[in-house]
Amino acid sequence: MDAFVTFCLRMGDNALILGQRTAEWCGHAPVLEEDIAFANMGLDLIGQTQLWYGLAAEAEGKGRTPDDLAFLRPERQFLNSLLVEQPNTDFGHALMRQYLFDAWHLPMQEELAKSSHEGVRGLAQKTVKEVRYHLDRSRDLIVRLGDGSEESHKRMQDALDWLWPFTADLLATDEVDAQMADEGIAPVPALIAKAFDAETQATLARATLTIPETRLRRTGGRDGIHTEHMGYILAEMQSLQRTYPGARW
Amino acid sequence: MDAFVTFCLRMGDNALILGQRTAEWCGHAPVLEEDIAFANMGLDLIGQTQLWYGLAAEAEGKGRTPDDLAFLRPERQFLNSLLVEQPNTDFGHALMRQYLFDAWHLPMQEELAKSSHEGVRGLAQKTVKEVRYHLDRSRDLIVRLGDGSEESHKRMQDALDWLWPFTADLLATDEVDAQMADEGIAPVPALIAKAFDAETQATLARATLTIPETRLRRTGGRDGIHTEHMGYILAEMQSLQRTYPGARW
Amino acid sequence: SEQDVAFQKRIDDGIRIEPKDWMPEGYRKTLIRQIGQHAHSEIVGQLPEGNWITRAPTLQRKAILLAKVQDEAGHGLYLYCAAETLGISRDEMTEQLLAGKAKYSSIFNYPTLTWADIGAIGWLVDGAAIMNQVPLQRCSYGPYSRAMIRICKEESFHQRQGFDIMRALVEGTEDQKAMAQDALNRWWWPSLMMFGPSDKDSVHSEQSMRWGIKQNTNDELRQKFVDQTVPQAEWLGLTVPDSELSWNEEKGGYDFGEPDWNEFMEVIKGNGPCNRERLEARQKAWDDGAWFREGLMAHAEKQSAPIAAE
Amino acid sequence: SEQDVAFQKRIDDGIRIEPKDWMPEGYRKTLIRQIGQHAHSEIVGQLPEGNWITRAPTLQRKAILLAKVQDEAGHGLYLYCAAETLGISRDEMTEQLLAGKAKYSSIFNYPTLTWADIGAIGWLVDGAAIMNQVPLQRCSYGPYSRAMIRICKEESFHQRQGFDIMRALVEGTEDQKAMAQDALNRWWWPSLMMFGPSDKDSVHSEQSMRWGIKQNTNDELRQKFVDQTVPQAEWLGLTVPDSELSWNEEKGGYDFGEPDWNEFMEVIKGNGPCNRERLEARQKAWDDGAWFREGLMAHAEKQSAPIAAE
Repeated sequence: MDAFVTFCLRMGDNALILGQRTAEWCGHAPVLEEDIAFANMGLDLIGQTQLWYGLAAEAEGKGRTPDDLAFLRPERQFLNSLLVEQPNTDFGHALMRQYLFDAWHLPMQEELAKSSHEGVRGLAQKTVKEVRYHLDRSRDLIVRLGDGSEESHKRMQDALDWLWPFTADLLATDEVDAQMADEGIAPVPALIAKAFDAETQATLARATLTIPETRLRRTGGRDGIHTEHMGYILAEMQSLQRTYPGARW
Repeated sequence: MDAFVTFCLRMGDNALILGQRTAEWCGHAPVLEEDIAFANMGLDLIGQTQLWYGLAAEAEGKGRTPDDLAFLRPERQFLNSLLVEQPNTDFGHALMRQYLFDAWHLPMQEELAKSSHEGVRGLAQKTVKEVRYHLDRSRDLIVRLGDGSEESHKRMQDALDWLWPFTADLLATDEVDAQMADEGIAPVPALIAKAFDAETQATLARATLTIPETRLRRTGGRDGIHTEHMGYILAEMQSLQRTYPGARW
Repeated sequence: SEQDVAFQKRIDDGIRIEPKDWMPEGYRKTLIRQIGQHAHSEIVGQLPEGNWITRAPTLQRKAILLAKVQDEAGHGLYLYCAAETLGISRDEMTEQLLAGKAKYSSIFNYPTLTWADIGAIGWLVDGAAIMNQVPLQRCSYGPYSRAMIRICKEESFHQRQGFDIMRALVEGTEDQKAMAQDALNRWWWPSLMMFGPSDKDSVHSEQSMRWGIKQNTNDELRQKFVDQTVPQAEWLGLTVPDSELSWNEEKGGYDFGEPDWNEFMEVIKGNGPCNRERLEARQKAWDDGAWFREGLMAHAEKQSAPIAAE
Repeated sequence: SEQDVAFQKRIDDGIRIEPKDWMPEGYRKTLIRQIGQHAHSEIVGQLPEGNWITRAPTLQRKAILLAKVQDEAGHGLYLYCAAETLGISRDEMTEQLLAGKAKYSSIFNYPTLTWADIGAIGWLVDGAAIMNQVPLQRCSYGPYSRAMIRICKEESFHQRQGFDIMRALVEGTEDQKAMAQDALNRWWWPSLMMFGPSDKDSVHSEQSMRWGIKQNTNDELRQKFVDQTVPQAEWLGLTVPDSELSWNEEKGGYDFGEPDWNEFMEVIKGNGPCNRERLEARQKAWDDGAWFREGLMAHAEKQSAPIAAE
């Protein structure tokens, strides 16, 4: 597949699958303000999905629509990072997943706002503000809950221990990233990794949380090799489109 | 729809959906013996599904196969009782669901083994033994856990409280049942209700469990009006057939 | 009493009552009950619709539904704030809800079984809600009135979006059209019940109207809803599931059948199809979220602790 | 010692060792470790396949898969019983597994991502397992040997069923064929690793062979597996993902590439794709099931309590 299309799909798939996970909280969050915040983040993420898929579909030039990309691809063609598909084990996992994603997403969007590609640049300039807001919000909660009660600290640490190995998949790189960087479309991956490390080290320290020392690096999502959760996400998400092929909604 | 087809679908859908719920325990049960037992019950139930759908498909005469009936009908056409679609909240719910189903299923199968319809009679004669075994097993566990530790008692009572209102859907009757009884294909519903009451009253008393006093009667499944769990069961179960229409497996 | 007379005069003169004003205890209680019910309805109302967000059939529909559910949670927030001005906390109201002491709109005790239900809820349920809420913008209690003004603006969006889902379905395949009709069949009567029992059986109506908390009777609003909705159903090519429905030239409105009030009473009493599931979901959210709320409080306490105490 | 010599002679004479016979501590320990690992593998092995039971594409495939997973649990049971004859309880072994002290076949630390993975597991993983297990039917320890005889009979069914899933896929649509190839690509190398490290790096092999616990070296069995499987892949029209694969006329077998032993070591150490998930699932089953096990014990105690104590 064309490197640019792959790049756009990876970005869009991240937004969509995280959006799905986020939306699962509607009506089930610990306080009303979080119901609202999660719905709002989900909404932003679905909006970003539409934009990235729009760019992918246009570049691909096969007449597929953003909805086709969302609802008619099988699992092995989804290229999101493994992090975003991890389940809502508890609200702590959901917050930590969001925070780790945001810590990667913001520097990425900030750099993409200077992209050589007009569509990408426009997209990033349009969405960077909401991504910044997401990071501000999730950073704040990570600090308050990490440095909160004994139980909230424990839960946040458990979430970090579980999710940290998946950040490897956010930061993984391959020839697609190299080509995107060469063409000035996307930033040099090392730059984002550095920003991610700086953000997480500072914030997690403030949160009195410890980054786990582990050799475990969970990667593969960007090549379509997912965790066993992914099949269930897609079966649910795609069920209507699959059940009524060709219908318009 | 033809009454006989409706009757066969209701029976087959009960078996299939309970089989799905049962199979979810594979590898997750409290002891290895229960892993084996649940796989075994699931296997029996899927076998029964195939037989009932075979009768339904033949009577319908539209060239649909048992697999078509399982994998290509939408939710509103599934006619199982609401009881069998209830989730695996804990193993106590799973056991209680199975017991309440068995307590209805065995007298039903015993009577169907005398059906005027050759296919139904043959099916019931073939499967009544496994259904009897299921009831023996689940009755035994209900008694042992109901009259077990304080916690096991509480969990079994909670499960009974939650699931009892759904037994109304097992025992509900309509003109289809009347017609089946008139034709001697299926027993008079009151007969089964009596056997169900006798079985559950005796067993639950031995188990030191109390049948809840409630006006709540949860019905509708037999007319395709399900609980909100059903859509997720089907999205998962049907995902492959829906994703690859027409493929052979 | 003299106070009561002066209070009633303010109301009759159309002067808004504000939190710091004196008010009769019955007025306060009635408002707390009504605003609380309304707030709880927004909160519980997230559940049947939230059930379809992950399965919405297009990205656009998913985004619209997310936005709608977000709005509902937001309305809940405005309303809890309005109720708090009457001297009850959000936590107290939540406890009343979870204990089954406070009610919420019984419509949310019906399950959402197909995508068309999301359309039907927007079209019919939000339609009925607006019918109920528009007059409440003129409610005598200031904070409630102002909350309703904000809410009504958004609800009419929701109704249009629901209608648009139905439109897409009836313009679609046979399966989709059947799905739309099935949803109308299941949601029509519960929607009519949203206006409450018939005037002759309505307990709180009269006093509420005198206090300017209520502006129209249940039956008036129900009639208005039917008159508005039936032509929309016709436009969609759907059949309203009421054999007694007919145009009454004389009264300039529709005659229609009586909802099943037994069903209504059972649902109110907790015996509807989803009462247990809705309360269980809210209870679980509350229980599972305890560590989150406590963690934030613990952090706040640390922050405000004097340095010397460290 | 004299006992050791006599013991070794029995083994060399092909006489089975039975539970009550004297045996060297090392023999006992080695067997406990090996049978325990094998039992745990059957138990953990339920998880990747169980993942597809609810999604099996036909009723027949669902039934076959259920039966297979049931067989695996049953094998676990035979094997735990065989290990118990050596003086360790099932609960102890379970605790060792959950504490990460006992191992299980590292193949089950890979995820099942598509239906074709169920075919590939049956074909390749059960195929490799049989290759390992057939010689164990002649193991010197009687209970283990007898368990293996029962197990091998069922495993060969499983392998044929797995192959049949692959056959249906390659005879199907282009998507299905691609699914089959993708599964082969992902499962080939982990399957080769199932025979353990190369003989030169294998720690326990020599003594185990002398004790009649092991009959063939890892490399012998791996070669046999490749020689059997490559023609099957060809028959299916699938490409084995090994560029070094070629027929060696002289040795009458295939030459093939080296598996990534670093990956193998990482998976063994707990850093495979699903190690955490598998152990977590077993831990959860164990923890969530505590009340069940305790409830049954409480009931049994009541039943056996003397009347006088009531």
